Amino acid sequence: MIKKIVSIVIAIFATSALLVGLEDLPKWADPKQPASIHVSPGYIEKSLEETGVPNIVTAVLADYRGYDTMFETAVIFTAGIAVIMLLRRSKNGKKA
Amino acid sequence: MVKRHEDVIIQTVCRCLIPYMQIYSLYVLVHGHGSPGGGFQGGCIFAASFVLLAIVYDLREAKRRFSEKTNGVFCALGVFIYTAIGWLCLLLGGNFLDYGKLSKIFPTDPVMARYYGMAGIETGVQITVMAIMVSIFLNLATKGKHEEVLEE
Amino acid sequence: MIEQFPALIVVTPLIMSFILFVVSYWNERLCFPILLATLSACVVFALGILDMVIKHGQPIHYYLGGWDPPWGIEYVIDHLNALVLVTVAIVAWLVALYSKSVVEKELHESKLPQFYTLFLLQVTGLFGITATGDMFNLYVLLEIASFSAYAIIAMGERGADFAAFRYVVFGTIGACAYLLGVGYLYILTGSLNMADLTQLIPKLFYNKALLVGFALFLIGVGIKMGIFPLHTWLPDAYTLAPSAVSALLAPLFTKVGAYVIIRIMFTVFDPSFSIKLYPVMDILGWIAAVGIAFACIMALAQSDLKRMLCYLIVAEMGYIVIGIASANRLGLTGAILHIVNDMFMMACLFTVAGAIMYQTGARNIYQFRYLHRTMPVTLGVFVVGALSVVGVPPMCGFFSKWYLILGTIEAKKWLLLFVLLASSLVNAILFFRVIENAYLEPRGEHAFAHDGGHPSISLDGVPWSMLIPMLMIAAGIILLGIFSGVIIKHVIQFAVPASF
Amino acid sequence: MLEYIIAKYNYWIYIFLLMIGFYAMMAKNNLMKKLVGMNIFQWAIIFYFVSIGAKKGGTVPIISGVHGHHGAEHLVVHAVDYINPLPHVLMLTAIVVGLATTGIALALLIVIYRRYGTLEEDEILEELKK
Repeated sequence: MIKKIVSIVIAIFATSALLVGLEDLPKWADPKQPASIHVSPGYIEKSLEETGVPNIVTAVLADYRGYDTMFETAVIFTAGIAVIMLLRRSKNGKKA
Repeated sequence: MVKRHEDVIIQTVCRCLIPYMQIYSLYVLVHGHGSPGGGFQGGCIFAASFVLLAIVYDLREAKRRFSEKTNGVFCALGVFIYTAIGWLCLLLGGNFLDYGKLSKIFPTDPVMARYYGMAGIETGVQITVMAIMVSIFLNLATKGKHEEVLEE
Repeated sequence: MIEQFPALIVVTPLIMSFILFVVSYWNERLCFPILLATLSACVVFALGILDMVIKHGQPIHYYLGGWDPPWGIEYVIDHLNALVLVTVAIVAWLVALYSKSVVEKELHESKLPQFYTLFLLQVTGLFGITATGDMFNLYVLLEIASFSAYAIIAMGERGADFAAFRYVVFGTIGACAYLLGVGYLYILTGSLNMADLTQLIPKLFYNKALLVGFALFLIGVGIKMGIFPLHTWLPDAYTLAPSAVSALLAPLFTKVGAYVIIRIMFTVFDPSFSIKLYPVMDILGWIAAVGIAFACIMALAQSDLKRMLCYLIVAEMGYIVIGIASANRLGLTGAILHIVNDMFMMACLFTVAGAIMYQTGARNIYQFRYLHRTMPVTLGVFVVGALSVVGVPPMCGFFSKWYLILGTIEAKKWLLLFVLLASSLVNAILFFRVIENAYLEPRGEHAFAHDGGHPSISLDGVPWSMLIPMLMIAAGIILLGIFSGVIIKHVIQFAVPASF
Repeated sequence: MLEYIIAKYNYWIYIFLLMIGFYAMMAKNNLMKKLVGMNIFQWAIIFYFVSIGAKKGGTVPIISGVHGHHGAEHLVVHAVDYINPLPHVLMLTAIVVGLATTGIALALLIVIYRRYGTLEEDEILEELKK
């Protein structure tokens, strides 16, 4: 019970802390918010002529930020190895 | 979950469905350049076909077609393809993952070399995602025992 | 070729981990040589990078994929990164050498290839975190390092799986808080590149959302590095993990987290943000002081050597935070030097704890009686590490503590000074307790009654493959102490932000 | 005030979801429920990121009618017409990371259940004390 009360108190505290920042965040879908005018126009306007891929998300995913995607695939690989390591038991039934 | 339940209707439907799922996953992969899609989505659909096979038939049938060793090799192969393309660019004199340099060995201009480089890495992603998804499913569903579950 | 080193140091262990995993299907005995060869190559790359940085005298920029920074991902290596990279590479190499015999004893034979694969992925993640100049790339690499840590910790003794699950929950909160911080920076500036953010953030200094983002970064990285109130996952996870794993993770992962904190506070955010604008440094100082006091008391209460060392990590992280919180050149020099020293010190102590468990199965310090007869070399290494943690001059721990103390004096933070000195005393008591148990014979008992009159074995009964890395780490501690002046003169003084 | 809520409703939703997940992770006794909370927590952040990408008057970031860069020379692309692709890219990565976390956590839960026969946290702690 005490754990629940403490969790609620922490959650309320965290909520209010996050709400403090709400004031200075841009409005939803504002075309003039910094996220939409600083780097992303470069992707939208240049990706077709620089990479030849009409799907901008693919172009950014696989080329501009392809290095992230490589590690993302490595994350999947890590998870797969981890699951095999944790669960797979060898054939003779011995606990491994 | 991965034990055999004989049901003619379900088995027949799945036998028809699975090849189309696999072809559809390849469609999602190659159309990732022009529409929503790509390696992850395609890989998941491909893995779903194996999961369906394991559920509808049984684990042994699925493993007969896609053995554990092949699966392990495929896990590493896909992400190896991705990294190897990066290394290839590096060896051709560019920075790591600079697909434009692939035009030195493929008969295209640098822009289209980027296009095909991306196709190559998406293929790698598809292979890894497919193999890992199958592997995670089989291990979670059988608690890591694989065939021994069928004998219980 | 040398200009490709920043990418090579991360990519080589990555690609070798796939090759290692596939090769293990055919020949399991090749795994360990591949691991060792890869890490040796990484040491070479790291030294090459450090050499290059010292020669150029300014950061090296490496554009991945050939795209210019705000659009593509960039690696920026300055003096700070290069130093951490070299230390991580060397310690990882030594621990890898050490791990072979321990892992073969503690893990099932069929798990070894997976363990070595995850070892390489872990090292990849640590190198990547250190080298990257992109906020989101750092998140992905942090997750690679965390995932491999979750899995290899869970392979430990009874209770390790539950500790690993708690680590998963805490680690996810940490990673998500970090990611949310990246989201706040992105929505306010539109950029993910650290160098670009350095330019953009001063315009937003009075933005409240920026402060929320900063707090989220501190919480996120704080969980990963185990700062005091967020450390609760750490003792269980590192105590119950296999010895080789705690010897790998305890020195490296937490310190790389400390590096990330320094990077975020002083490179991404302008130093004046956390010094002049908000009382961040005071808060951090208080947290560090309370954390060190708590960790020292908890460490005194433990009789399990590994668990005691885990609480010691929490205290050592407090030292680094004290260095940051003094907010002057001396303090930060001490903090950076302490990151390097602490990697060696913790590697030393955890490898010794692993070796004692390997040989005698003892983990409780009251079971260490007469250990100096059977394992004199191991205990010698332990004494070197212990003296270094306490802060005795020829060892490296003294010099970083010296700078930390000077930093607190210059900042006139007397409370922090007191905490530093008092905790050194407590450390002395802590280690004296262990050494007393191991070296001094209790009154009224005859030592030879137990080991049957056998003369002590010169090899400690521990294989050479474990003994040599331990001796090398001990030698490293002494050498780092002797050459700390050189390191500060050639590397660390350039790593401290110029505005200090 | 109403304006404040309506114009920024995406943040309210994400904070609400985040706190549901956070509470579940902190307070729930069952490890499976903790895992569910962890997923909600991650998805709240993904929701937040995707909402950054939105742009009034923008459409999906796929340039229609061309394939390959030939013929792209005369095509003028205006950034205001397409929504911001970068958050979507980042979230593709974060989704995969979330999936990997779930996979590892489920595997750990199976190991824990196999060893202690329960998923209730207090019972496991009780078992561990023995």
